[in-house]
Amino acid sequence: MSNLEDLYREIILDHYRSPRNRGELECPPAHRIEGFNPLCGDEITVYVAADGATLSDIKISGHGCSISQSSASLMSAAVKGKPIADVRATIDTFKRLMTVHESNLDDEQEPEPVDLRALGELAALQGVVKFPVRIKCATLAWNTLAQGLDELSN
Amino acid sequence: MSNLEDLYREIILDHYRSPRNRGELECPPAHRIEGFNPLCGDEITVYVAADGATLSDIKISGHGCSISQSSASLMSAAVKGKPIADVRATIDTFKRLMTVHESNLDDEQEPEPVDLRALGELAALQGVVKFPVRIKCATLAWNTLAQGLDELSN
Amino acid sequence: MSSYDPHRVRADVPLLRRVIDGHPITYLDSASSSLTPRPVIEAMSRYYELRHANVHRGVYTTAEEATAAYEGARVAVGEFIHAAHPSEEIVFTKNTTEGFNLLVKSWGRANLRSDSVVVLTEMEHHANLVPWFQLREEVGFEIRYIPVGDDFRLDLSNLDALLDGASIVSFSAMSNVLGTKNPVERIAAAGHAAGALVAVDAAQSVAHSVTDVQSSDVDFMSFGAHKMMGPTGIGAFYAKRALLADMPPFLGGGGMIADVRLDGYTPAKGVERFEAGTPMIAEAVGMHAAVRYIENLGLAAIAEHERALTADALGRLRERFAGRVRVIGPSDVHDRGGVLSLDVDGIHPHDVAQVLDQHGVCVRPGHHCAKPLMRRFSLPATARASFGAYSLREDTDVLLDGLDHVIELFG
Amino acid sequence: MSSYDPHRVRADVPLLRRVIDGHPITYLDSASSSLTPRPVIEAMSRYYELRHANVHRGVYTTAEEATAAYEGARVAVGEFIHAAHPSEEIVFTKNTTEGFNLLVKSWGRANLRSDSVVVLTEMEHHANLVPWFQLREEVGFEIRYIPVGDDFRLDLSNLDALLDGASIVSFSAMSNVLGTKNPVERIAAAGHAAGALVAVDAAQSVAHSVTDVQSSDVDFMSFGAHKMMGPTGIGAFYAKRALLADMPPFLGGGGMIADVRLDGYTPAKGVERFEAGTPMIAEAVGMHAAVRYIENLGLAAIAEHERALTADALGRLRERFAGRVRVIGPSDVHDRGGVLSLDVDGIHPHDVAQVLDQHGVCVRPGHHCAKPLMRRFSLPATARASFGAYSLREDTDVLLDGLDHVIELFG
Ligand SMILES: Cc1ncc(COP(=O)(O)O)c(C=O)c1O
Ligand SMILES: Cc1ncc(COP(=O)(O)O)c(C=O)c1O
Repeated sequence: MSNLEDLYREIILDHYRSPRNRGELECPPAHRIEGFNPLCGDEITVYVAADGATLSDIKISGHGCSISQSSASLMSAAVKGKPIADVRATIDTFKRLMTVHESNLDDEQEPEPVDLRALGELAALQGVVKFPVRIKCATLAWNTLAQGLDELSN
Repeated sequence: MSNLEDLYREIILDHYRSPRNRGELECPPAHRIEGFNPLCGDEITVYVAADGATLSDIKISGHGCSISQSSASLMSAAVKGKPIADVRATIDTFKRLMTVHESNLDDEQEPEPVDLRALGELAALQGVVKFPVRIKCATLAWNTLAQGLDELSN
Repeated sequence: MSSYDPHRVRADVPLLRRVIDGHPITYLDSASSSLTPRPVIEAMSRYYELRHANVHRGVYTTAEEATAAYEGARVAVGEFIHAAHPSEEIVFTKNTTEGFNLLVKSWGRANLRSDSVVVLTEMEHHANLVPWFQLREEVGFEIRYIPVGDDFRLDLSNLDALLDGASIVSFSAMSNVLGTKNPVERIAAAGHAAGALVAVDAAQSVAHSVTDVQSSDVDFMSFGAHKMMGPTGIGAFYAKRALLADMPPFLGGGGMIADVRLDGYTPAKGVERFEAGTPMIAEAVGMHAAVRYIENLGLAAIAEHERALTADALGRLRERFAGRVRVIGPSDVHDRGGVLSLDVDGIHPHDVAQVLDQHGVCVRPGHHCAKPLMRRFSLPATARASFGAYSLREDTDVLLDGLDHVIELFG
Repeated sequence: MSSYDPHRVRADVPLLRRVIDGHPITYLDSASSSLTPRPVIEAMSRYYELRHANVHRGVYTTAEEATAAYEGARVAVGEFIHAAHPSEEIVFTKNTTEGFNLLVKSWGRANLRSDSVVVLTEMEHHANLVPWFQLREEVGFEIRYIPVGDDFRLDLSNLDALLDGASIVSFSAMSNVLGTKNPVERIAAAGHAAGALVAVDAAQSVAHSVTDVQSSDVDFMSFGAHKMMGPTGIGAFYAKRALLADMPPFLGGGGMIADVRLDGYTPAKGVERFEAGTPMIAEAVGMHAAVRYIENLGLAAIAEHERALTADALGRLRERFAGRVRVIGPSDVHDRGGVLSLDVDGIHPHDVAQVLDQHGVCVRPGHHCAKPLMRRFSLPATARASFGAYSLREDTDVLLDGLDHVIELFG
């Protein structure tokens, strides 16, 4: 059994209590994507605006637990103003961080070790992998953003 | 566990080896009713002819195990030429004989004791109740005949 | 005074000896699935050890025994809900949900037209919603909902108008979110008066109070074993004999046929028409053992015990967390079961449950498969604590201390 | 030489210690249902004793453990048949039969039209016939049958013509009546060449030889745990990931949804779309244990053991009962499993089985849910003896002595 402290790090509680980039963007020009976690009822709406190859703005609304909310807030801070290619790379890295545990269930190849330094504040979420049911909370915003990027590029 | 001798009495083996009233009747005037036992694949066809209130003739064809065949043969001998009301009574008595065991499974009221003497040779089939799966073999012909009498009276 | 002793039940439930993170387990999730007493576990083990065989088609000794055990379970389950013809009115399903699929896709598909009306309630579990939606996509009938009032009870003031022209009214005897017990007899009578058939979701009620399909005049009922101290993988669907006789087959395969030819098939006549393939034999044995176990405890005694626990918990939650913890459900124990959906002061139920886990407390966060009801009360989710026959006042103590910690951490 | 020792398996199977009417049990009905070894029984008991909880929606420890156990079982079952994506291609069903209903009523209803063609065989179990008949009543497509030759094998001489225009070919890997093993790879390749999808009924084969859905390129497969030393009440349906993704829901209810509103619902995306309601959790744990048990024995070793038993029994039946006992199935062990359907000299199989029961011998009389095949050979029924991993040459000794008694009594 892991400790609550692994899950509820101070940074996480901080982003939960004071979420960054909360709100909406006008669509169009921005793009609006909804994400659901059917298991716990979490709902998130991600608004993204692109300026050429840059993710120029992002806003988040919706509701959910401290993990899904803080992960969305941390994500918004990490990707805003970044080149879309880098955002995709960050999404990949983050999702690899979150699949370490799930891979025990499956026979897919071991993921490469994740470079935690590259993740900055996001690394605070690594404790989530010790709580398998919460992984879906942490990845909700990320999957929603990934879907948004796919739609943007279509 | 009951003995095979309870099931395969000499009379039963005799009716199995030399079935009475085997064959078909022309329809119409006779009536033809088919019975199935889906569990074991037994199939029986009963031909009945009525003359007023009398079951004037009966023939049996089909195939099945020694119990279903001998029961059909014993039945045909017991009912041929009898008033239809008496035939119905015999059917009832026989089916009561066969439900003694099944009633243990259900909460329906205890059946009245069956008068074995009234059944004559048919009483040889009473050992069947000790072999619950075989009850359906023994009653196949009787259920088919009962259905035939219902159709006759419609 | 009842001599009911939950400690005797606890002694029978091995899982209650688990220690979670240094804390003895405090199991408050019986509405989701109940814990299994040793006699149920052992009945299934003994079945596999002594008499396992496929049913219905064997003449050898263990096949006869397995068949008798399976059919005996059917009768016991039928008697448990006071069916008039226990051996002919119970179909074994894999869970409550399959029972509703059977109802909708057999009875519903045969009887509903585009101008038909089906009446449900706003507090239904998805099991009694989605199958109707699936058939509506095909057939196109109207669904009306009996509304839920702000007192967390069905608002029956318009019942007759809602039932006007309805073919069926299908509703839960007890809500798995609110704990509300609905007036089955009253709704059944109104339904029949309007010419509708009456289906009841008894998943939450069947292990907590007496069920009598005859006295309450219910036409169809579905419930599952795993919420009644029985095994997973089995439930029961009840239909009045005359209604069952007219229902077309549901799933197809072996065991449900009278004949099969290359050009078609003839379905079997009785309950077996609805049991395609090898049934849940060991599970039926386990469900039978669970029925016996509950009957030995006594449903009235269980109901009384849980009512006392619920009254105590409602009172203490109010005293200790006034304003900070809201119970989403009736505030008194009148027509109410031991299900307490908690809304903790803006703290997400997921987080509530996570912190409680560290205290060994098992509660369930989420929408509890009743999303329309959650929307009705503008809640994404609740943290639900629920009692069973083995629950104690002390379980509430641990829950309340855990809630203090939750509020301290996130408040 | 294999070091396979059936006596070690027997030591694990409690039921083999039963004494019937003074005789130790001679279990020859594994094709109907296999006996359950202690590790499987104990895995389920331990699950109920230590970690039972509802899956998927809980954050507390035992709910996480139960979920991990359930999803772990899915992966193990997927790996067992060499699925490319074990966690995404296995749907748990209640039995083999439900798997075919899922295939027909989800994939079939979405893809078949009145001018479609479905190819089956004359040796199919009702599980792979009746669901197609049910959908045909609604949709009206053509069903063609690959015929069975007098050598009790599929007659593939016209295969390409039969497959012409077909949407799917669905057939059993091994007949539960004849013991015939069909050439899965060959039929799959011909099916795909004709543009048809390929579904395999692996109920009889999966516990007796290696199954590899990738190397044999099968699109859909169904099988059940109770014929592979696992529990009743659970089976597995396999579909290639890309095909599963496009299949509409089957049963509706909790757990299979992404969202539910009063006016409709959105189904979930993955395997859970096909698992409505609380799943068979303990049963999945048991099926996992059975997979491990069989893998430890080694499928190649089991196959070799059963082949030797079958060759011996075929030879001795021929020698001792020449003309009086006919085996309805291939006369040699090439592409053939350990299922021996006996036709005893005009004596009804029901009577054969009844007399054998007095010797403690368990064989199954009947049409074995393959009525069209029985008609093909003008037989109402057979008495079927079948081998499992725990069977011995001595079992055949007792069977043969019993047959002597049968012939003596009725001959
Ligand atoms: C070839 C075959 N298919 C399907 C089935 C059906 O399996 P179940 O009864 O477990 O659904 C069986 C066994 O009865 C079988 O032998
Ligand atoms: C009221 C109600 N109906 C139906 C169900 C569905 O039961 P199951 O998941 O066993 O099918 C549940 C429990 O989840 C319930 O609480």
